Amino acid sequence: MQKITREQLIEKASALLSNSTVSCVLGWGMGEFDYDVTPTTFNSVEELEKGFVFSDFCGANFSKYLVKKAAACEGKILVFLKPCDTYSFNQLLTEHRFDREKVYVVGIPCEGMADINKVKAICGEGILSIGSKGDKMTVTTLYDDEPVSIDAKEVLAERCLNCKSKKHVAFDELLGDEGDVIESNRFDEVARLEAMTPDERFAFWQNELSRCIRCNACRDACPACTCEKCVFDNPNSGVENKSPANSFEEKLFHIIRAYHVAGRCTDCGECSRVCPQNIPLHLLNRKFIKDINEFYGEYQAGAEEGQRAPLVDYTTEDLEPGEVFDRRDSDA
Amino acid sequence: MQRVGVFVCWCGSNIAGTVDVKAVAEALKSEPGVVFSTDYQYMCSQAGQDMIKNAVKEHNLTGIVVCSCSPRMHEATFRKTAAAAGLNPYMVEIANIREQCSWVHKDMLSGTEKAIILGKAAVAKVNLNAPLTPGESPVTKRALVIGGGIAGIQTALDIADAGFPVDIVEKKPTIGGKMAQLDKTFPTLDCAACILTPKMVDVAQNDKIRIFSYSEVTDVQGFVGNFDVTIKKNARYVKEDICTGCGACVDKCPMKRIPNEFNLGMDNRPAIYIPFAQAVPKVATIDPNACNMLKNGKCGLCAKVCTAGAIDYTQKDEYIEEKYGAIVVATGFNPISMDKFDEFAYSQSKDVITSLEFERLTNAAGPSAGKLLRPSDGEHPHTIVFVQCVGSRCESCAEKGKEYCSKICCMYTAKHAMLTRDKYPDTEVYVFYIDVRTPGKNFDEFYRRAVEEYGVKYVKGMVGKITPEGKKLKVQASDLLANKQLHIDADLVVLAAAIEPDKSARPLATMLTASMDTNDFFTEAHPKLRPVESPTAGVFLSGACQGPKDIPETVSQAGAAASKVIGLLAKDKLTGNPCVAGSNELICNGCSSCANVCPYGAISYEDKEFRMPDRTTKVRRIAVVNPAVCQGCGACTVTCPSGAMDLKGFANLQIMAEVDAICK
Amino acid sequence: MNNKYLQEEIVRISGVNVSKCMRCGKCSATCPAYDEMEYHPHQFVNMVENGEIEPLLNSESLYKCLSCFACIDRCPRGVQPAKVVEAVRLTAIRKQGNNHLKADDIPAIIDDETPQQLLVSAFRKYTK
Amino acid sequence: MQVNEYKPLIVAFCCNWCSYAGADLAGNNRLAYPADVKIIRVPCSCRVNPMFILRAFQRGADGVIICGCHPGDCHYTSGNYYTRRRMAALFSMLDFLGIERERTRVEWVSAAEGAKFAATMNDFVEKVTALGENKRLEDLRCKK
Amino acid sequence: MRKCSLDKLNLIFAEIAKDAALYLPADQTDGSAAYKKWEEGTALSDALNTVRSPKDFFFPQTEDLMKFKTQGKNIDIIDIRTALEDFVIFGVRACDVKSFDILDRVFLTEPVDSFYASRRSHGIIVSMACTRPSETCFCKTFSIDPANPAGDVSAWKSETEIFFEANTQKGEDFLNKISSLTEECDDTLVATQKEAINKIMDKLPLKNLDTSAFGGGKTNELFDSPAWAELSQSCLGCGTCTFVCPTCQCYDIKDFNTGNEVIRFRCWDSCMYSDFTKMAHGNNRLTQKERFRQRFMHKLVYYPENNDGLFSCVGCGRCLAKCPISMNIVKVMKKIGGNKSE
Repeated sequence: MQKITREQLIEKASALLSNSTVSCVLGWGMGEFDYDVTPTTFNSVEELEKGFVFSDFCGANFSKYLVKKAAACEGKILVFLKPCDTYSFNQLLTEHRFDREKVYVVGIPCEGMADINKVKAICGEGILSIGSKGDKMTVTTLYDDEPVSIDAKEVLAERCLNCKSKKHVAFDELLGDEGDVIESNRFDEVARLEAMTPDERFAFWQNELSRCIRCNACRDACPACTCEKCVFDNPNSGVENKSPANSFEEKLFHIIRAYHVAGRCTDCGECSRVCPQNIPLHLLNRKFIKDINEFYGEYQAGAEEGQRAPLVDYTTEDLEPGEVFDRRDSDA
Repeated sequence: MQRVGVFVCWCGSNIAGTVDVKAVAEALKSEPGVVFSTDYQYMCSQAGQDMIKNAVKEHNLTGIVVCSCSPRMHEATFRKTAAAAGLNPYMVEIANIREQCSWVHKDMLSGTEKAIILGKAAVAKVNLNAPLTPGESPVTKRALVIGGGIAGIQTALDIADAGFPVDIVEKKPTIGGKMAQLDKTFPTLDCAACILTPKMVDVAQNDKIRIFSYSEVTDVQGFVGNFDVTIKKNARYVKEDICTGCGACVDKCPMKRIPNEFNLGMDNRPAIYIPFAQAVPKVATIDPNACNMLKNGKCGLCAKVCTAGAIDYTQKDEYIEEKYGAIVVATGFNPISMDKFDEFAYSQSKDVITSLEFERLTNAAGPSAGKLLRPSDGEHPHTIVFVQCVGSRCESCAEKGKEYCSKICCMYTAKHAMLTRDKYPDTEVYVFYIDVRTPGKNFDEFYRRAVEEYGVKYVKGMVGKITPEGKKLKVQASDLLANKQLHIDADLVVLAAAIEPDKSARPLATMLTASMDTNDFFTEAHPKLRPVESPTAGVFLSGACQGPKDIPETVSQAGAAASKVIGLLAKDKLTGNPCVAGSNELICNGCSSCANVCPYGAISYEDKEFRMPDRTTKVRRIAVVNPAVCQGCGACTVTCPSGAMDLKGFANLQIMAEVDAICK
Repeated sequence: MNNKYLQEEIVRISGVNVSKCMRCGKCSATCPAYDEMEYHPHQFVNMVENGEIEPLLNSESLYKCLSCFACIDRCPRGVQPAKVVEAVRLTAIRKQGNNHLKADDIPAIIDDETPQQLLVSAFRKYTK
Repeated sequence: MQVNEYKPLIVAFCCNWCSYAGADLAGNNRLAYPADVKIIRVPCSCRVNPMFILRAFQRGADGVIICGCHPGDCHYTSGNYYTRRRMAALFSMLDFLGIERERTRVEWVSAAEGAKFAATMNDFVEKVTALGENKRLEDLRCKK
Repeated sequence: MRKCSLDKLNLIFAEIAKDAALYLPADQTDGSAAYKKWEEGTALSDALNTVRSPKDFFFPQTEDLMKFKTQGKNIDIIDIRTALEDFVIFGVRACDVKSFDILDRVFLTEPVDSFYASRRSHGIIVSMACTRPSETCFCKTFSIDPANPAGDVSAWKSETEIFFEANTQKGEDFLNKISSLTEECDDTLVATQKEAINKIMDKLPLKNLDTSAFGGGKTNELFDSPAWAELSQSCLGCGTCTFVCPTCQCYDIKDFNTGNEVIRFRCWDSCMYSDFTKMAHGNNRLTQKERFRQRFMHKLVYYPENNDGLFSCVGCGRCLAKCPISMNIVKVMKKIGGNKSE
């Protein structure tokens, strides 16, 4: 489904390595299967040729890696960023989390990434290979004699179905065609929950969050969660917590996680992508984004470097906390 | 673990009437850390305080909990008691069991129960208290005044009078500001120059005052008592210390047709100029955009005629770094641009002028040597229309006007109308007003005199439009009281333009981390009680930079600001509030969120090298709180996602301990 | 005299906050039809604010306003007197019974001669 | 007929300069409100971390109210403006999770508003009492 | 061997649930499966396996150990252990059954973990053969036969019927309890199913993954391999792999002060976490590389060294499916083990 090819990316990376613009490349490394791609640093053209892949399963947002890798790389590091990744990139720059001068950004177009869970929901377990051609994916499995052809749109990840932008907001160079900010329906699901009764909402989240195993994947993959030490890991914070002993602690962790990134979250969707329990964590973040948009005016974190996040800003005319509900009730 | 002593006060029957104080003392005995617990009739009495002191010695107490009245009442008292007993005063916590318990609850049972809980919370907190010492910082005994108008001049003189050195930074070639451009001053009608220029001379002659004219502040670092300021002295191509102000160069300069800013462009000046006769410093300045010598190296006439040899075409901008203990902002105001008010035809007719232009037209040193003549043809105007509130109180025209009342226009318009009628009784003078606002000593009397003694025609209503027609200005207006529309053929129209803060104020506010309102007026620390202080410690406000003001008000505020500065500079050291924020550098992300919410600019960032656990080193950006500037609000602590930022005296763990104690 | 219902109706139709008026009279000062009017633009605003609607409804002034919108442009408080005048006019029209135009009525009116603009304006006027 | 009358536990965070003083004034004027309200003094309402609020609920509070200076009157100029945004966002999130919205409140009480303080507390206690025990944000381990 | 028709499975569940809590994989709202306590209406999931492993039953994520209560200045220690009920875990896959052996060797050797032991003794395991293994399965590498799952009772499910065979006395008793609902049968159908499973096993992409490079005594050889740095470079340091792993058994002991008492409890910990086994002197594994290495060296070298060559991985494939960056034990074995494992 992707319009840009592995070969184009390798060619670009090789050129930048060869003319010493960059000394290493952050890209996608080949896995055991066609879908288990690992973020990998490549140091030479040979390594790229051997291990670099690009496919519909290259969803990982590389921005956060730059916090560690930009400093560790001797020269500049080349990073391939999809449009949504560039928002995180800007947000991290706004927060001074790495040195822009150490990074060379090649913006690449993205047609939306696939969700392997959706592929498996259609094709079942036992996937041997996944090929992609145009809008179709060809899946061979252990249990089907013939390869199964599926519509690539059908297996798009949730975040890509609700893609907010095909436009790169930060780059040194672009490959392929530049897109635009998109009118998405990403808040529909939040609105659906808002329309429920409190009891229904409570039941919904109780069910979702009860699956949480506190593996911290959501936090550790989140490009906004780059704290040197998370409050939940810090024995001196007073709220250190390693596992959810009960439903209160499940809620506490996820409320605070979302609150700490409120106004900073770019809605990249990594939290939900990596959740082993498929908890729709992005809905918590989106709730904050939707509220901020409605209360304080449209705000897209990471749209520009140096923006002031809404929760570290104010106007004298802001609405009162009590009016939050009056507003919504009158809307309803 | 602390050794905590608990002291429960009866406050006579004030507390003991509703709270079983003995039961409270008894219950708190078994709280963690408590080694001593007692009760007494009046804890704040000398006997009560002695009881605390003795207990500290006898039981080796490290912390004290007093269950008594509000800490707003006696926290200071008990802190002193603790200090007298050799304890750190911040090892005292008060449980407010009077105002917030015994006085609001009737029932002994619930009152006692609540008092115990409040006591437990105080014990829980004091267990986590640490001795705090207020930080001290030295005070640089020099003040900076930014702006050399009447506000800046008065402030500087008052500070210098008290014996402290002051520097004035003025961006124009001379001090004097707007007042220097005025003709007469209301309500006494004495001439502005007569009362201002002696003050300007005082400034020039005062050896405590330095004037940096034709200069700007380009950088401010540091904090109250310790500001580091960079001042850019623009090249004026004339050696200030040599120039005698004789004016020979001005006479000889061949580039004579440069619009004269001092007369608002109504006449011309040469490329080398002295703004006005009484300028301070009385030094010539070369306008680099007009001077042929500077532009293409052809001319050099001024250098030839200067017998003192003061001309220096190679002069460069100079940067001066100076330390100050206090900064006074006196950046003043400007009339807003009239260009967008098409209905008043300001851009179409030379005979529609602003009030400030009117001041120059009637000033003896002005372009018409004090004769009121029409700018278009130099004829004497017979019908003059004054329009008030042009751009003021204008809510729907944000792009051209101001929502607020400019305050000074009613009075100066009355002054203009009166003076016109006084000097030229043959003129007909109309003043169109929405409201006449003249509160102030002798102000309303002044306005009434204009009407009653001088026959100025005040019309309630606004001018709708002005159309130049031939030599006349057709003024269409409404008289709301007579309920009719007026059509006046005027010779001259004077617009009372709204005033706005000087454009240099906004970038300056950013440098000073001083807050501004949406109109770019500086915000005062408290609208009623601290009107001349900015919320940023060490920054003071003088004059119209804080809001529209007339001269008497400006001068009194200037004096007030000066007295605040003197109070600050009189101190050798500043003692801070010890309850300040501090960042744990090991877990600080350097993300700048805290600095964004800090109202005082107390947080800065530095790159620091850390030794990592694996023995590598890493340079990380970290936040540093300046304890002398921090006021301890705690906004930063909540915005910090990693919890690196905490507040002494109200630490995260302390507040959570209180929550826990209350909720258990 | 004071007609609360009509007052609210006019405020609703015009969408104008009449209490923002600070009596500067710039609307009347600027009005080209001033001399033709019994009640002037600022009076429209003030009378609506005071609920004195009947005299306005019965005044010729209603139809003297040219809708040039100079008053709207010049009003320093954003009161929009011309909209108030228009709302009073609509109220007068309603009183005569010729009030609402329905979308269903439109097809019957359409012919090749009638400009679309007219229909749109009529629809705007008769459906508020 | 209720045998054991339900008493809610209310934690009130009050800023030192306005609301805590307002609470003191309520005391000075002997304006009664239920003893269920326990006040914690903070320098400014902006010192209240959402974590403190959740902590209070965890430990058994049935309602949490934050009181600060009126907007524009903050002793620290802007603290309560941040409080206003933070709490608007947090309360909306709690509501999103199905937590009863009446359990949390922000109220501006000046040092002169002793009567408002007492009235606010009476009203808040009444509303929370009507809701009953906090079940949705409780931590069973902390129940007695 | 006994069998019954699938129609009657619900009756069997009801019968079991009469005097023991019955847990079985059931579908969740998100489409994955998890062990749920059976109640009328709960259906056995068709999913290959649950996201969370059944180790929770014996080694739950959090488990209270004791309580302290202060009375004045005295501290009372309260033993909170209570008698456990019997419970049945139904439908455990062969890999997960094997994981219990691995946990047993940790918790049941001296000093015996009484909490674990108590839960273990009250649990009955009914395993289930895998008819449709996934590409991520590599249990065979560790000599586990998904066609012949161990446990107290082994079960095989066909389209229409379910077959049971007891492996232990506990299992015999269990089958007796439901004997009225089952009937005796021969193993012909089961044998056919086993054969089919074996055929699929031979087609699995990871069938050749081998362990010869690993095992006790390989520490020196593998510890300093430069490959660790490369493999661990993108590790986020989250705990997903350890928390979904059926054999990870590390825990932390913590105190929770409720305000009235202190609860001492243990909870899962992850060697991937930066503060794992943090001691007074600091951390003993300072970088993610070391923490990452620890996890795999433990599974593939240290554990077998101490446990007669038994690897502490069962090839269930959970970490392959769930790692946010798709780094996993298979990639480690191939890289560190060199060409030998290809």
